[in-house]
Amino acid sequence: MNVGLLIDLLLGLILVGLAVQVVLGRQLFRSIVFYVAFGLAMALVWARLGAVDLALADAALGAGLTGALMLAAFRRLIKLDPAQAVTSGSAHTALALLIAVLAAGMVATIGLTAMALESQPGAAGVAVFEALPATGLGNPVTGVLLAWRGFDTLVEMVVLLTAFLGARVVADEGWAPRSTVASFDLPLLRTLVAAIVPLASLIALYLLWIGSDQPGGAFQAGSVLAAAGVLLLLTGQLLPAPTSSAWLRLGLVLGVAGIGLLVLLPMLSGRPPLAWLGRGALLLAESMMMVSIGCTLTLMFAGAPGLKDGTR
Amino acid sequence: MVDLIALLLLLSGCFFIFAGTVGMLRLPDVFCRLHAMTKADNLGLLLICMALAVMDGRLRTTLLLLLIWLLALLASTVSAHLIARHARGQSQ
Amino acid sequence: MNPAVYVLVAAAIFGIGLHGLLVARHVMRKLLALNLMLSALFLLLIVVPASIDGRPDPVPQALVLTGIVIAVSTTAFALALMVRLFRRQGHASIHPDLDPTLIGQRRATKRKEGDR
Amino acid sequence: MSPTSALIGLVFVPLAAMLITFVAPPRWRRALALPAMLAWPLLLLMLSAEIARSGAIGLVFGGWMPPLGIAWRLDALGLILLWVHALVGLAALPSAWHRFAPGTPGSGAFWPLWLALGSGINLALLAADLFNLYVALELITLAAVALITIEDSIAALGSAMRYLLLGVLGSLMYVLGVGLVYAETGSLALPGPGAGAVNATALVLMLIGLMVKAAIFPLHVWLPGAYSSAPGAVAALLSAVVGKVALVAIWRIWFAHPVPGAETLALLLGLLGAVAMFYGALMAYLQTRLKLVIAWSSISQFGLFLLLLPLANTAAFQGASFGLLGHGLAKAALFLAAANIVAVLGSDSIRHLPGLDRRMPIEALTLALAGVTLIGLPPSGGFTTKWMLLQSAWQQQGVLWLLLIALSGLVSAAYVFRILALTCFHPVCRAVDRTHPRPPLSVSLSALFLALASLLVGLYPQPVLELLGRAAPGVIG
Repeated sequence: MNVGLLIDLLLGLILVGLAVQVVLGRQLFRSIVFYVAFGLAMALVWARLGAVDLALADAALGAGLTGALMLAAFRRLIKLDPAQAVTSGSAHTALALLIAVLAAGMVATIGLTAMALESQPGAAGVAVFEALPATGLGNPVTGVLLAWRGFDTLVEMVVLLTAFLGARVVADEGWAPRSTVASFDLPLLRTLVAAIVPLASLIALYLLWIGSDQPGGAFQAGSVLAAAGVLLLLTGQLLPAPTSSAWLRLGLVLGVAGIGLLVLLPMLSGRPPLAWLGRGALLLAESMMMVSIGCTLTLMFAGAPGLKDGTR
Repeated sequence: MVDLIALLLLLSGCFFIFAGTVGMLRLPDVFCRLHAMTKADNLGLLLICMALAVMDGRLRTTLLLLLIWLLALLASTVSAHLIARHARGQSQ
Repeated sequence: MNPAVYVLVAAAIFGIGLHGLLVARHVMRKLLALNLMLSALFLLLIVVPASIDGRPDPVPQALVLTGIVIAVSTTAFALALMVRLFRRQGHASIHPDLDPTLIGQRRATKRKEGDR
Repeated sequence: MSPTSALIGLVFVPLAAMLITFVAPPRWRRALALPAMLAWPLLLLMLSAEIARSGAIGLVFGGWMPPLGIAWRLDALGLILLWVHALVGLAALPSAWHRFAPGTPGSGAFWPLWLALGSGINLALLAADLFNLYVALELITLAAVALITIEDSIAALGSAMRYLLLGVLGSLMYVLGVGLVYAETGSLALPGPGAGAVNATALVLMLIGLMVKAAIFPLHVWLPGAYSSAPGAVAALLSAVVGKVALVAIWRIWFAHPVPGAETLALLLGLLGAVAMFYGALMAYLQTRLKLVIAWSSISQFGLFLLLLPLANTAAFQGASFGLLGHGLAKAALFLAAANIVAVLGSDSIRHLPGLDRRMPIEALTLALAGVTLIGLPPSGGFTTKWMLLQSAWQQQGVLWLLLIALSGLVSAAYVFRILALTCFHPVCRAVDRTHPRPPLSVSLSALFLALASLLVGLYPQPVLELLGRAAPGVIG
């Protein structure tokens, strides 16, 4: 038995085991924690599959920020009504189990059949590798995301903004959560923040910069920024504010605007929309997206329309 | 030779992490568990990072691995401290 | 790397997630289950297409990256909505008698009209 | 301005307005949203002229031909729904203007969300790419759910949550199908490579996902609650356009991916449509609230539109596409009128309807006119649809379909006349204990305008049908 297969099997077993824990765990809190662990294991799988961009994105977004958002929401439920928050009646029926097993079987069959059918690689993927040298980009995924399928990414940024707006609609105004961690007021925490936040910003910029040639890019960088924002919120250096400034709102729309310009600007010179503007323009649009993603996710975690300085 | 050193470092790293995990699962209360987790795991991580650095051999990789270890150290210190504080608050 | 293993793993996670979605009442559990199913989907999207000269196809990777961001956005909004729902109705599940259109639940409808 | 710029404008004008309204202080947002809403129909006029001349407009982003890049394509089918969108958007404007005045709850978020929804709908109708369609549908779902939650009732929040969860499940199935299509053909373009390239499983998965979004029986469970608890303007747009966008996507994907065994599948889907038609009508008849009657009627009408799949010829395509127009306008009129009725009577329970013809004559007239379209009586837009579908069934000797289409009018008549009998022909004028201020006249008249339009399109359908007839080969092959 070769080592590669063994690693694949081990990773697969870990993933399935964690998924079972997420679904079957008695306590909701445990399920959330296991979900975060699942996300991290997923990142390992992506790395194993050679999709390093996805490993970075899933570790930061899928596991880290989703987990933080879930824990924050859970905490809000607990604050509102500790008893009801964790009551989770479930209807374990044989039918549900049967449906789930059938669905799993179906997906397995579909997947294996599709894999057996498929022998020649995807036409679009081959075209990407052919077109890549002309752009001077080293990372084909960045090319697909920002050049060839850049319009999808534009809409994706709009989806993020829309989700933020939706979260504003349903948010409880005037209820700013206080961080318990912040109330400890430890010197240690301040050291942590002083070390991590500049480093995180540096890492974000680094990810953004290398994203054109190596795994990385606006989404990974933005989520690292958001993680720094979450840390600042947790330690009370940033506080949720009841109103937002126009500057902050500008920061939130910057990403959509950036990639929107990438689409529209070529039209000014009579070229088709989204025609190639060069690496510099791409990097500019990506840095605007990074700022937006960081701001939006931080605000979503804060559950507030704006932020204020908590150190004063 | 290099491979042998790396293997030794790797194995000892794995041993410490394993010991830490056993400690977390078997020890009676939060403080003992934290003790086992943080001490043993940080040492284990350091050994594994060293093994990787030896295997790769480049200075850049070594420095990056060192940075990773320091960050993990920082994170585990602060989170262990917070957990301990929280546990003390609960028990009082 | 053995893609067939990951197809089976994805199928198992899909089933587990679907089971969770079907049996859970708590909205957050439903969200967790949905996110598991999404992960399974993403895994399939990457594993099933053939690789190009040993390199993974970049197009599905970009699609999955888009999918991850959309999933995170949707989850974040759904969580905020769940907190609001919890605040308004006192529990975090979507009750069947919330559906005002089922026959045989006229009483619930009438009661709600009385509240207005 | 070139047609390409107009296409881009259709998506980018609302998008830019969304960003501007979002950054601007809340009290300016309503006024800033207005120019975008008004610019829309102008762009459409220009595009209509171009479509009438050349049949279809295409756009390839960056000049990268598919499968590498993304393409857009606007044909007569998309154009019809874009017009419904523009008209309903305009007609819903007075209602939204009044309801979401600066300072009212939810008004700050409403305008950017409304524009995001508009942008998403336009994009979904233009996209000729399976994944581009997916992101557009996600944008639509999220914006629609957020707009429903502006109505902060338990029913609205719960329905919105159910809509969101099912919507995510639906897109999951859809993307799984898209992934299979990519694995098999290496392309995401729509229409994709020719016959036999795609496995039936991929098609079925995509259809299931889209059927959730279009609320086609039996995947309709989210619809009645969501439509009936949304604010009036939002319900109008949801019922008139949002479901139909997914329906159009179903048609397009179905005819773009000919698979082995398609006849059996089409027959099954047609029968599903027939069941939906009767079940929806029955449920509509049984409801005790006006908005729920209208919502269930949508489920019934969507069953009729599904019959295009088995019928699959030019006449059926013309009829079904024309139906999008008539039905969309009528549904929006009904929801706007129902919102006014709720505003005045404090409830939309049908027990309060008697005497409505005297208390709110414009709304009563709107209900009656839109009802005529729903039943499909001549000369309404609904009649043209049924007539074309009947013709198509007749050409193909499909006795079963002939019978079903004829009966569908009858069952719609049952629930429409029940409402009308209560509204207009009930002897008692039920005294209503609570009297609320009337909404402004413009809100009532805009609903009436839509109802009239849904009726009038049936008077002179020839040019539209002709345009659709020319577009038919591009869609149904």
